Amino acid sequence: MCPVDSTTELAGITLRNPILTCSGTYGFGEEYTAYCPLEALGGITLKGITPLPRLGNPVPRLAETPAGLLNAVGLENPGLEEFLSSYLPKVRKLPTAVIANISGFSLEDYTQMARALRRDSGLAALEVNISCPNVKHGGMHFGTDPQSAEDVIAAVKAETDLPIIAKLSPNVTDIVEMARAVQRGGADAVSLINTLLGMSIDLDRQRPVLANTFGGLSGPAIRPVAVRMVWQVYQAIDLPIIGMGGITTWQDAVEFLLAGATAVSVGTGNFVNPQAPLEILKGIQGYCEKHGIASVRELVGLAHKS
Amino acid sequence: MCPVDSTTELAGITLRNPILTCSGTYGFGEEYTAYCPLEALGGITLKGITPLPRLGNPVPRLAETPAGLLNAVGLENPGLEEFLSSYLPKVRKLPTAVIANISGFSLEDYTQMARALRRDSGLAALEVNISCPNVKHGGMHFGTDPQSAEDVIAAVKAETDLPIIAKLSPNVTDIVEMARAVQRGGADAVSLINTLLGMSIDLDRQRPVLANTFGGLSGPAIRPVAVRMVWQVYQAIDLPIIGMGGITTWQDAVEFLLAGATAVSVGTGNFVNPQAPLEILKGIQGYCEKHGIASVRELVGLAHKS
Amino acid sequence: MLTEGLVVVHERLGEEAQRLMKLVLKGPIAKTAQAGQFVAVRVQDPTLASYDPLLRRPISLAEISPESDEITLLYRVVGKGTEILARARCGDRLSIMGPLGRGFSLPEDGELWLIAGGIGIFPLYPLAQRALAKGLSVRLFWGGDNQTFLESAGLSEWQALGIPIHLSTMDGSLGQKGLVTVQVLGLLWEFNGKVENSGQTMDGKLYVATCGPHKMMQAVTELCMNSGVPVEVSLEERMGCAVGACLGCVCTLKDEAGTLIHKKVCQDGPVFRGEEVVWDVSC
Amino acid sequence: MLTEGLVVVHERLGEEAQRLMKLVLKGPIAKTAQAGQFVAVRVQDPTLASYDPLLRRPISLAEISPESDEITLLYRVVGKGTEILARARCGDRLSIMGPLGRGFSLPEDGELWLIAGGIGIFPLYPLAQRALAKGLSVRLFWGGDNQTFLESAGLSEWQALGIPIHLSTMDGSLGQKGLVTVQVLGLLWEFNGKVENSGQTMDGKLYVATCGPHKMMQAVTELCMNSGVPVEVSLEERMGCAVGACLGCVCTLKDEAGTLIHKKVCQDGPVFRGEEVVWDVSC
Ligand SMILES: Cc1cc2nc3c(=O)[nH]c(=O)nc-3n(C[C@H](O)[C@H](O)[C@H](O)COP(=O)(O)OP(=O)(O)OC[C@H]3O[C@@H](n4cnc5c(N)ncnc54)[C@H](O)[C@@H]3O)c2cc1C
Ligand SMILES: Cc1cc2nc3c(=O)[nH]c(=O)nc-3n(C[C@H](O)[C@H](O)[C@H](O)COP(=O)(O)OP(=O)(O)OC[C@H]3O[C@@H](n4cnc5c(N)ncnc54)[C@H](O)[C@@H]3O)c2cc1C
Ligand SMILES: Cc1cc2nc3c(=O)[nH]c(=O)nc-3n(C[C@H](O)[C@H](O)[C@H](O)COP(=O)(O)O)c2cc1C
Ligand SMILES: Cc1cc2nc3c(=O)[nH]c(=O)nc-3n(C[C@H](O)[C@H](O)[C@H](O)COP(=O)(O)O)c2cc1C
Ligand code: FES
Ligand code: FES
Repeated sequence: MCPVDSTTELAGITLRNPILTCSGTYGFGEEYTAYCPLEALGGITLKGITPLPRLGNPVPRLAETPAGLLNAVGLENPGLEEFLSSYLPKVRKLPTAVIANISGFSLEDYTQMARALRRDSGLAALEVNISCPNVKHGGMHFGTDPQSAEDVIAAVKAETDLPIIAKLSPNVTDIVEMARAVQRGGADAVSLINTLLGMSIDLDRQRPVLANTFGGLSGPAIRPVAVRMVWQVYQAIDLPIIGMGGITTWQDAVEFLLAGATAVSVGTGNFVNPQAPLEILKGIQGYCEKHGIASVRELVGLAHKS
Repeated sequence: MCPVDSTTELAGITLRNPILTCSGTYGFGEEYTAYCPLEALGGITLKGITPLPRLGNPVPRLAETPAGLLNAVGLENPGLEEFLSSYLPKVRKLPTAVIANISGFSLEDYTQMARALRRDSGLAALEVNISCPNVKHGGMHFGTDPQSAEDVIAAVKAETDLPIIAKLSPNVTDIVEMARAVQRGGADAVSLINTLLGMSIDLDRQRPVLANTFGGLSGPAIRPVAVRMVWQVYQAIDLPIIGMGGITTWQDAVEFLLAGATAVSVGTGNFVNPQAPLEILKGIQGYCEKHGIASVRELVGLAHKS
Repeated sequence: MLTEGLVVVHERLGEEAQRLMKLVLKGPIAKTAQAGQFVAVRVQDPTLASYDPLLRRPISLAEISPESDEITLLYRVVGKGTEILARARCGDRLSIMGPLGRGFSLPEDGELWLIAGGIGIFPLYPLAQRALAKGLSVRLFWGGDNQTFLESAGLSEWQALGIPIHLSTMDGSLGQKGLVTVQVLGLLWEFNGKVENSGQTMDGKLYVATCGPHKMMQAVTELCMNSGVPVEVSLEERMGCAVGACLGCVCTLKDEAGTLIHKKVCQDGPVFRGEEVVWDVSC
Repeated sequence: MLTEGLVVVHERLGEEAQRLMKLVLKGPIAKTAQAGQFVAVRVQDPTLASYDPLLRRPISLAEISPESDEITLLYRVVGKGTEILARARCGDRLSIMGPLGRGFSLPEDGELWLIAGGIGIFPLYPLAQRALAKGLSVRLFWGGDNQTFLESAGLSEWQALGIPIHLSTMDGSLGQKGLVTVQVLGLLWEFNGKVENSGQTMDGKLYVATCGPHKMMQAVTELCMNSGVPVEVSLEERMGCAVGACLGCVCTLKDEAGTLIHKKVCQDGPVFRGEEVVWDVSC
């Protein structure tokens, strides 16, 4: 039998394989190289950046929950300028596709970054994280209001020639409505899902564990919610989906592909097993072989059909 | 030191202690008696009923996920008439407070049941599960639209003299908005939370595990989301809250009390440990003793204050 | 009943690749258990607040020894839960709910045929023991993948009972090649013939108890119904509560009026009368 | 480096109620590890797909034996993760990331004072060993709850090093009653006096390495800064990735310009120069 074809295409980018890593869990690409060679990955997504540097939230920023992790890093990042001068020259040389992730608190935040991050930057795509509150509009979240989501994607799209991946928040009543909105805005792909809003309380201190009170829940605990959203969005719209949320083993990754994800992204799973992306790739290939499937692309959405 | 006072009050009902059991996980009150004496509980919530009998969904109805359980029982129940004739005479004699749980697919469904379930039924309260689709309004969910939620609670309130507990769905963008809506509708308390919508896929069959495709996610996995919603609603409105979602140990229960729940309800946790409610009660009392707290009522919302 | 079972034996059963385990637990439940009932085992140490895997696992009673207060569970390691269970060591304590459900009924007299597919054999052993103790004649039909499986899963213990045994394997490595139902069909004809010749009715004479894959039990039920032989089947379904409280484990039956109803495998079963089971359901 | 550590010793350390464990792992990382570095241990068998607890647990290297390819971890059972870790048996394999972070620096010459609070003693032992091997003079200050704790946590091993040891306990059951910092302060004065009398500057003479509760390390840092003694502290923070990728474990430092910056405890630490740490932060 021929080896399984692992290449895939996503929003016009050809990827070596469908395994990516999640923004915020993989630093700026160099932290995990001793554990997982970047050339084995389809691509990596960088930590989210904002126009200005941010120190983020006080610690504790992390709290473990059953099969889950709460984080409230608060978008600590070096800011756009420092990113362009100190980080970009390095990341553009990494031996894999590199996706930048941008976050903002106003429309201008996003457009400013999009203008600076174009094809000539060497990046493969721009992931637009719309889960932050829009401080100019009374804290209403870009990621929960369809019109704001559409606007921010359209504004970013107008400023850059890079493919745009809209990263959606799961903390909404109707994920399909949000996906339709970013499609209207011109997104080339969607990333599903960001973290679920959660919290935990320290019984000794009788206070929230996280200094920020609330945090984003990631990890295996949220996988069923993520798979459901991928399934729903796959049925409703035509954009390729990057599936994420609790992927730790190849079985988890195949679940997302069968549900309709074109690629999968490993986040918290790296913390558990820094070689998870490698093992996932091998496992997907083995699964294809076992089922007589020639290309990983054939797995996408298969559970809707059979 | 005096023994800790475990009694509490909720929507005008005095409860022996703040430990309840969740609708749909505790049958009609007799299934667990060999494991957990009902007289040790603050109360139990019965399986949700509908006006007509329902066979529910095909099997598989259950799928395990990391620290979670997906269920798609599909509201199997004997229907109102059979409930009144065969079940109510038994449950009203149970040695604990009994809360009925009603579900419907139209406003009339709810009002019909509310009319039949009044104080003279011997029930302590009526929990109104508004997480089902409203078939008369194109499948829009009562539980995700504030106006529908307010209307259904107001309609139920008008038909019965029992205290009304509105059980809210977590699958919404803004839980506080939903809580405010049911408060306007006249709810005497809110139950937080019902299950998160999720799914999982069987890699061998390449089809959803659940016959119904989607199911509700419960268990420890969802606890951080539930605690967060209790916290938010406690800050925003004045109604007492019944906290639920993943409670398995006394530590979990205390977390909910500190976040603002007046009572807690054990669901999936019973499956793991059928004596969980007993152990939780003991644990809460021990926690109070250790912290020099005279009454469990003092724990409610403490993490907001200290 | 919720009890702690003390692990007194925990060892591989037969060949390693079969992934079968034998677990003997000491505890009070042996006193009240019936053949065909099961327990819901918490696979992790109950003092650990670890919830992955979350649910208990249902396992049939494969031996019930009231004298020594021991029950035996035989199981195959198939996934996360049984994988973790397999690590329990002698001296550990496991949290057990049970005995649960309704087991096989024991006929008053006559002949009892046990028809097993694969590891469906496990709950039938205590039934055979009790039937023999009561003086019934017992006959076993057992199909499996191959000789290694049958030998690993306890063939010699069955042979020690001294009852007639009809084996089938898919690869023909032991007994007749093919499905166990073929052999059942053959003997059923023979038995029917004998009954007819003697002028007796079959009623009250032959009983069948079966456990194994769904399709097999369906075929056995059809054979039995065609011959008017009462048959009991042991169903399997994913379980949540294991006590009838969650409605997770329902099966579809036909009541006397022919109406489709749901019953709970955990509480009303796992053993049902074959003729009431609706085998091909979508509700 | 991701490796599997073979459990060769795993036993209780000292009195049972102290809940201390000693775990010796065989594997390649001993060759490259420095005192003050740590490993991130997956507490469950890495072949199990069980994700509660989810994260690895950071544990310091309490002994590093490159000759025998062994590392020793000493830890206290405090919660779910360490509870499960404590069940690993000889012959099991644990998944280990490490050596991680930046350890203590080893001065070229002079005197090294080690100041430990509670189980903060553990990472200091390999530092003492290496400092002694290099010919430095080493002195230990160690505070704990009581005599039982100190004896359980390895006092005799420290005594075997033949260095001066100053003990404090909260209940006075061994050494001086009270905080360890009181003794440090006393000796620091003495030392300052000696240095002044000899006309030498302290610079390049005395170094301090401290590990223990936050408040203790803060106090030690203040004492040292007042005396111009270079001090290194080992910080603790909840960790996600343990390799600098998630920004979960930051601490706040002041850079040369006095600007508040964040550094990662896992990658830039856990050991930092005391004077750069901002102890009371809310950002
Ligand atoms: C009443 C009853 C008695 C049983 N007696 C025995 C016994 O004596 N010996 C024995 O080896 N097994 C028995 N089983 C089956 C046993 O419960 C499952 O093999 C076990 O729960 C699998 O757990 P796991 O975590 O190892 O596998 P999982 O990872 O949960 O699942 C492994 C595979 O089994 C499937 N599966 C899991 N649970 C069930 C279920 N309840 N029904 C159908 N498919 C399922 C999953 O979809 C998956 O394909 C019995 C089941 C029931 C309901
Ligand atoms: C660099 C580093 C080195 C360490 N070296 C050692 C060592 O050599 N020996 C040792 O016994 N312990 C050491 N620790 C602490 C050890 O990591 C924790 O005790 C352990 O993670 C607790 O896990 P658990 O699941 O048992 O407890 P959990 O249930 O996770 O927590 C138990 C309690 O500890 C708190 N806690 C958990 N993790 C941390 C953390 N990272 N920082 C602060 N509080 C926390 C929790 O809030 C809770 O109150 C070290 C920590 C770090 C960061
Ligand atoms: C520590 C941490 C930091 C994160 N930071 C970001 C971020 O900066 N931008 C972003 O879009 N998502 C961020 N995320 C969300 C992840 O990219 C991912 O969507 C989520 O964690 C779900 O995947 P997982 O369960 O595999 O981790 C972060 C997640 C974690 C755990
Ligand atoms: C098997 C099952 C059946 C349920 N049925 C109902 C129901 O009929 N009505 C209802 O309001 N909630 C129902 N629920 C939701 C629970 O009452 C509870 O809100 C939810 O499971 C979260 O709590 P837990 O994590 O403790 O289980 C059901 C949950 C489960 C697991
Ligand atoms: S498993 Fe809950 S009703 Fe059977
Ligand atoms: S733990 Fe992730 S950066 Fe330190």
